[in-house]
Amino acid sequence: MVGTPVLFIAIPLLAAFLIPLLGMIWKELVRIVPGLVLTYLLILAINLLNHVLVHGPIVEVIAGWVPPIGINLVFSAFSGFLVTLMIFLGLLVWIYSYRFKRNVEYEPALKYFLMLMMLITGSVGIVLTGDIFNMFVFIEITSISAYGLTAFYKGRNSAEASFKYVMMGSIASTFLLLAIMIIYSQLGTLNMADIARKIHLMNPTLKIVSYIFFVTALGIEAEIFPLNGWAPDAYAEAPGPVGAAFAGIVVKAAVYAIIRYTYTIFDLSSSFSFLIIIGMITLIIAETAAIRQEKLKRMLAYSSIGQMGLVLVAFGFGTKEGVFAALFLMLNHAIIKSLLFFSGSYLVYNSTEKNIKEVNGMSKFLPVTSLLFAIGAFAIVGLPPFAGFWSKLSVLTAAADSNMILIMVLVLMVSVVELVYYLRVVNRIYFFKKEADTKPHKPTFNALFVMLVLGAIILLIGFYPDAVTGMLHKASASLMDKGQYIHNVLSLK
Amino acid sequence: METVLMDILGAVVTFLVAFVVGMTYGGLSRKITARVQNRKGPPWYQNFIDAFKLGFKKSAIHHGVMHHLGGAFLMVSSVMTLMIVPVLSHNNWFPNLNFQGDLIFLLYIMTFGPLGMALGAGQTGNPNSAIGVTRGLSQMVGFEIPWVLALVALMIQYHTTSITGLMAAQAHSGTWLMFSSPFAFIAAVMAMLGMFRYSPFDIVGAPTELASGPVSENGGKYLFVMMSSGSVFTFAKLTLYVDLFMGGADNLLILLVKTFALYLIPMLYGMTTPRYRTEQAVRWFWGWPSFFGLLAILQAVIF
Amino acid sequence: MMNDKNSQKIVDIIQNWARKHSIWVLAYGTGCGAIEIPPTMTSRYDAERLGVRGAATPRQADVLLITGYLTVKTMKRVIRVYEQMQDPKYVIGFGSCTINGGMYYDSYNTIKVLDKYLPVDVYINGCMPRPEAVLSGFAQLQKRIAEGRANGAQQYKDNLEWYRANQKKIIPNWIMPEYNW
Amino acid sequence: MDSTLFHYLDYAVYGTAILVMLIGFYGTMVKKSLLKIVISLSVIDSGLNLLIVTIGYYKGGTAPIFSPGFLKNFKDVSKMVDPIPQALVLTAIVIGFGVTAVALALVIRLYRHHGTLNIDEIKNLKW
Amino acid sequence: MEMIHIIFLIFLGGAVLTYFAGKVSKVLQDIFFLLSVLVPAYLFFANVGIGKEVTLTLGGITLVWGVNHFSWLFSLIVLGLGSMAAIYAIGYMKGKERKGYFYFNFILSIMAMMGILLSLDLVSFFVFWEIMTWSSYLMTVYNGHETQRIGIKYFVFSAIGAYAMLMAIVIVHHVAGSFMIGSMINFYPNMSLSLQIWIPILFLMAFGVKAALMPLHVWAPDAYSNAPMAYTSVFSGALSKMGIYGMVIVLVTMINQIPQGFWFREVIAWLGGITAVLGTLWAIKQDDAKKLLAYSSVAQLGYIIVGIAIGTELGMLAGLFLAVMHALFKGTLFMVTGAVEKQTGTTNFTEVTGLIRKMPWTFFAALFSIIALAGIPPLGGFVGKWMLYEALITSNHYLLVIVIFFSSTAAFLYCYKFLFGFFLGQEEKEWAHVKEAPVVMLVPMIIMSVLMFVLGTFPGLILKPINSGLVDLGYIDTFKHLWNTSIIFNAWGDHVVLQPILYYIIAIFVFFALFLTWKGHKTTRYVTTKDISSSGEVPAEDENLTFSVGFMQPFLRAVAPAMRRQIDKYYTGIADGLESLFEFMRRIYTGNGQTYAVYVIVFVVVVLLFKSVLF
Repeated sequence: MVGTPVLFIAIPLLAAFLIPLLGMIWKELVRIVPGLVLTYLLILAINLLNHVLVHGPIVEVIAGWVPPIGINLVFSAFSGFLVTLMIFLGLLVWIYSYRFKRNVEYEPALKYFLMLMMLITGSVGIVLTGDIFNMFVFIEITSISAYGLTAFYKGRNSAEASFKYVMMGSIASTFLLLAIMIIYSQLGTLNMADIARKIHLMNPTLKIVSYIFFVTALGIEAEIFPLNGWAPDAYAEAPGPVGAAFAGIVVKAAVYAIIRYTYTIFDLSSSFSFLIIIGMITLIIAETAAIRQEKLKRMLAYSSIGQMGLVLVAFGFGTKEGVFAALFLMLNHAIIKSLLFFSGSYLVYNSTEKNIKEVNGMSKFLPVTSLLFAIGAFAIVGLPPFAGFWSKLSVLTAAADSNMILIMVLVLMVSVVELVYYLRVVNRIYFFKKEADTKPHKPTFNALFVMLVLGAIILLIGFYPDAVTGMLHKASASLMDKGQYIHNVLSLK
Repeated sequence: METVLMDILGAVVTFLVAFVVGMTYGGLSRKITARVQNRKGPPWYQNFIDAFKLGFKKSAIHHGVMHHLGGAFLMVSSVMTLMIVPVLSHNNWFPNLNFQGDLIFLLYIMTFGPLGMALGAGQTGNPNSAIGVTRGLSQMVGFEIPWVLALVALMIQYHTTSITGLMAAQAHSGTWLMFSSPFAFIAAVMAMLGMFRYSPFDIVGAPTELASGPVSENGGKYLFVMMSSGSVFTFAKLTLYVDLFMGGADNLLILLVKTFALYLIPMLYGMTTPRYRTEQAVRWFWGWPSFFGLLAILQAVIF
Repeated sequence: MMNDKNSQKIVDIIQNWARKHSIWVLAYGTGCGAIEIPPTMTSRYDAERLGVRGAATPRQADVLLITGYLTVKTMKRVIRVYEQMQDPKYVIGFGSCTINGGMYYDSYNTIKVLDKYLPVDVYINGCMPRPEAVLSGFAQLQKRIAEGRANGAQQYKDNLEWYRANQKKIIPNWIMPEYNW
Repeated sequence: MDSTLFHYLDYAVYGTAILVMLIGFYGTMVKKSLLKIVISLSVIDSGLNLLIVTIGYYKGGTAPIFSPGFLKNFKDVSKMVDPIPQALVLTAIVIGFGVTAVALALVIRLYRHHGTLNIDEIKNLKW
Repeated sequence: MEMIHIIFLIFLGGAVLTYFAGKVSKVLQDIFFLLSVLVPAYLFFANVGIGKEVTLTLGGITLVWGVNHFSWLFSLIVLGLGSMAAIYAIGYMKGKERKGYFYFNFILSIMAMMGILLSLDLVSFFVFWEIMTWSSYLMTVYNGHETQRIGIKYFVFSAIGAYAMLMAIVIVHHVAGSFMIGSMINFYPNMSLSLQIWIPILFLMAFGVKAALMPLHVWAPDAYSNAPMAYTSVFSGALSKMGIYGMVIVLVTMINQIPQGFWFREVIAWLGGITAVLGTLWAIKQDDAKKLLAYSSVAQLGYIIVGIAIGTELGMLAGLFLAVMHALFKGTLFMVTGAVEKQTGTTNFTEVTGLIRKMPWTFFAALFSIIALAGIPPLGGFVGKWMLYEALITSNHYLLVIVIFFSSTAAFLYCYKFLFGFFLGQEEKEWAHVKEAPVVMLVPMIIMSVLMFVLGTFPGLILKPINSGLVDLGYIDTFKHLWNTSIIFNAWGDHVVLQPILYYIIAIFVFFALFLTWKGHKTTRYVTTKDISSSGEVPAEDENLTFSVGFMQPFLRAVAPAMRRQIDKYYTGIADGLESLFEFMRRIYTGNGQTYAVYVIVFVVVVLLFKSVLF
């Protein structure tokens, strides 16, 4: 045993609450400690993931209560992969936002990193936990810190965005609790594995109702179409790195939850096609909304929503290839969209409106940032030889293997739309004349480092997808194997 | 060596014959036109005099190397056409290049000259020349359509694209193609009206409007070469028509009769019709002539 | 064997015969005389039987026909046209106006004696000369060509300075480009 | 106590909880004032908590509290209501409190920024 | 490490190195650039044997690269033209901004094209296809602001095509279980009928876009005319041939196998014919050399498509020969345009005139390419045209032959317009200072002109590799019955013997040229273009007498009805409509938090109501 999954929750949570105290000792500690914590967690996660990939999942029991009564954490290849990804992105977000804008001052930095750590705690918790109510708690932790981060800037309309988020989030938690209660009242257990074992005993109607409630609740976090009203606003108004964190961490956790419910807990065969339908609608609406955006971060937000829709579609195939494709998409999306948010927020650094036209001609002033944004744009559209291509190829292969021609056509048509709006931005960066009143801001060293790392990863995956595909295959296998999951959890003594 | 010399000799003799005949036809055309207009007209050899006079001009100007060589380009196409077209059938005197090119080659080599000439005209810098060239080229696009339709009809009828092949086919079947595929003949003759640039298709070099168009900067020896080229080309084209539609000719006399008969058509048609504008001319060619060409193809496909 | 001189003579005779029978006319319709050209060329008088034929541009023409009075303004163009013609070339003065000014003898802006400005080979008198007179003028020119006496162009070349001086005297703003001759 | 009446009362509790929730939803969707919306959210929470507790309850149950001598009477164990929903509700109440606090803080900021509490006028972010 | 891998590494490394070398020294950059194009070209032709295959496994997919005779032929076009254009680009790009960008994309394009040709599996084919697309897209928008709409149009069309291909690829992978092109071809006869029809259509969409097949051609004129000319010669000359390459493979290996193939081939051939006509007509209308050549490229690609679509041996030979010739002459013509642009700063016919005496070598190259383009003997274009006509006639496409003939006759109009517009006409004072292009730009043009001449007389030199390629594709050996080194035959046995014809042409031309020069050479003098017979008027030195506005007006009036409708307009309409729709769609996000809450409730209610349908 190289470490225990509980550390992923305990340490950042502890760090989050210790940060104010440490800040009293030395103000800089507020910024340093999260980084140290995340670095440690990343090493731990990679170690554990290596272990898990070889030896099978680790199931951790908390407080000595054995499942199904106690709460347990599951670090399987699937959840471990996501945890590693989230912590990696969290680390990058930390490096990037080390002294980002208002973070230079002590007070905001304290709040920022506190909430960031809680965000990561919550998201990691969602992925790791094996208990549905525990998941509810983690979702609320994530949400509340996300509300805070959204409202981080005082000057903008961030309060408005945050308030919308709060409204939606409250409704989400209501439905989540309702769903949990329906299951509990029917089966008398809250443990995922246990529920999964007993789910066939449930009243079919109530099963469907509770599934719908789950999807609604989690769909609000996962930005599914009619439920994602908060998303563009929050992405646009939150600080740039937080946008990356939303796209890379929060949404991933929510999608994980949906997938966990769909694949492991519930045994509704038609839930897959339901996923495809809502995913497809999300994809189409979001991408078409993105093309006419005037604000850069809003555009990225819609694109993010669209990508999540595509992920759901890929999960909806219900095949191993589909899961593999979806995981690959999630990985690529996390990396590429983070890069886009990171570089994008420097392209419109000094602007309040964040209008797309303010990136005009930035390539002269910010050559590296612009190049990385362009690489990110090309990658997310799925142009080879960048990372996005392989995930798109795997999605389409999975679709073809499931005989879903119409889905392929729609996905590809939407890709064209996506291509257009990304190209427009890239063209603006490179070929338009600078607007008179924009003031370019050179990225700081740490931000540049983060972007370069992400760019390098994009190229690495693009040229050598084998770097990740092995892991992804194992992760998808671990998700598909429901019986093994139940066995792993419930055989604990 | 001897064959090469014979080839050269044959080519030169053919050229001379074509030159003389073409010039004479030109003179006759002027004479006949004059008679139609109730004039006495110049003597039949007037074209020779004009040509020689131009050749005897003492000085000449040119506007550059393309202008200088324009006549040579024109000559290449005229003489090459003459070389490809079998002048006399069943006759080994002037074989020239008869068996080495076919109708499609001929179509293209025929455009070589006008284009080279157009380049020369272009270099003069005279706007009239350029305008004339554009008109000429446009008109060419016009009449090529019925002409090619007719030719394709012939080709598919006899499954050959070579002129000698078509002549052999006529000799074999015993009828002239103008009777066995009349529509093709009509289309081709209508195209010929444009090819000869007599009225009503003479807007290319409208003398008062364009100051003779493409040739407006040419005088003296340049005009001489162009005139000769025109004469040779006239003969070559007439011979081609005779070969294609009238079964060729066994000796020079029959050739002269047949060619002159053909030559009368554009000449007499021109006397009775006023000039077309370019787009009218082009549309005219894409009207009835092309319709007849399509009929010809239909006939060739069906029968 | 003929010597060079004799052979040159024979060539000259042939050349002059060809020139004589092929007269391409650039009718410069300067004045009222232009109206007499069409009847000359058409059916009734049919100048073409003499080999006379219109030319469209000076490059192709042999004969410059100054039909009538010549204003100062037109003079410039006429000189230019004449100089653009190719050797051998001839000038026919057409009507009294080109001889002595005719009825414009006291006009302030017509030239009176064409010969001072351009080397006239043949004058056709009359106001206007009838087509018959024109034909006779052509016949006269033919005769001179055949005899080798129609050498106005040579004369012009030889006495260019004199002609230029006369021309410049009458044309106040001489903006003819240098490439003319 | 009449058992049928008690039976209906049982349903009545469910009904009340759901009714409270529906009132909350109604307020969220219809009321224009930010404060009323926040209150409505709280109302939904209350209704939901009530519902959850009700699910855990059954007729004649006792509080699920271990006390000394509790195990002596084994019958009491089965009489105890399910403790888990109550625990959950406690958590949910705490979370609801947190969310409401955040929401109210945002309302204050919105009011300062926009000078109004009408949600229809707070639409700077759209499309 | 196999040689093919090394070649790709050199390309890739060279591209990056060249880009960064520009930060050190411009000369170094030029040298790196030349080396990274020329060295792989040399290595390819010297060291890569035909029939060699190398494999590479990536992401669980086996990528196989190898050469066969057919792809070798296209490699010849790509690397040959690429090398020439690379040398030319050194001169063309001198003193221009964003050199590194240009060089980088240039090398990547060449690499991508080579990759397409060498790919034996569909994934690497697609990968290289996309790299080619975006690198050429980046070139299209090289000129900045104004070109972005054009670039996006190009990219959108390419993307639609490429995604169609991607769909076909994954479907093939699904049914055939492999990404190999070979297994796709082998499995094709076993596919269901609908797949048999749809797979080629999807592939042809991709290839049709690149080959500018109507109605997918609308991007081409703009894209060709807006890329830097040094690149456009590759863009039009070689890159479009990738579409042809793909088309040939699809046509031969798939469409010919099924009974419905006849209709496919007819439709494609007719589309090619219409493309040729429309391209020609629009080319005539253009006043800008780049646009003219761009439309002409579209038209020429139409001929090539006709040739390969009718699919007889002669048709194939004609199409591929024309493809090679098109690379040569259109490459040269774009280079000529680039040279003129570099020396004068504009490519508009209404502005530039009379450069013949200032840029004689450029004119020479232009003249040769135009003669080749027009298909006039004795240059190579004629051979291609001849074979195309013969193929059409012998395969009973009588009306198509008229269509093609019309467009190639009408092509004379724009051919003349091009030469006249730049080189002939009045020599204006404005352009008196213009100098001949630098040697480094001239050399490639002259080399290619000479090649056109050689191929016109000895087409066998290039027909031989074409023949080997066709044999690879399953055609029978055409040597001796369709062509000889200097003789071309048609299927009925008629033939053209090119060598004596060339001798005759040269002899006649030289004789009359000498005659014109020798006779009266003492009294023949040169006069400037101001000394023209303009009714006696004296044109002033700075007076513009050039006839260049509304140049082919009479002809355009005659064909006006055919040009009234523009496909481009329809596409623009569709795009605008879609954008309005999207504008409408995004209003779903009203900005009112309450509305979003309502959406949630509505979603829940709707899903609950329809749960029996959904679940």
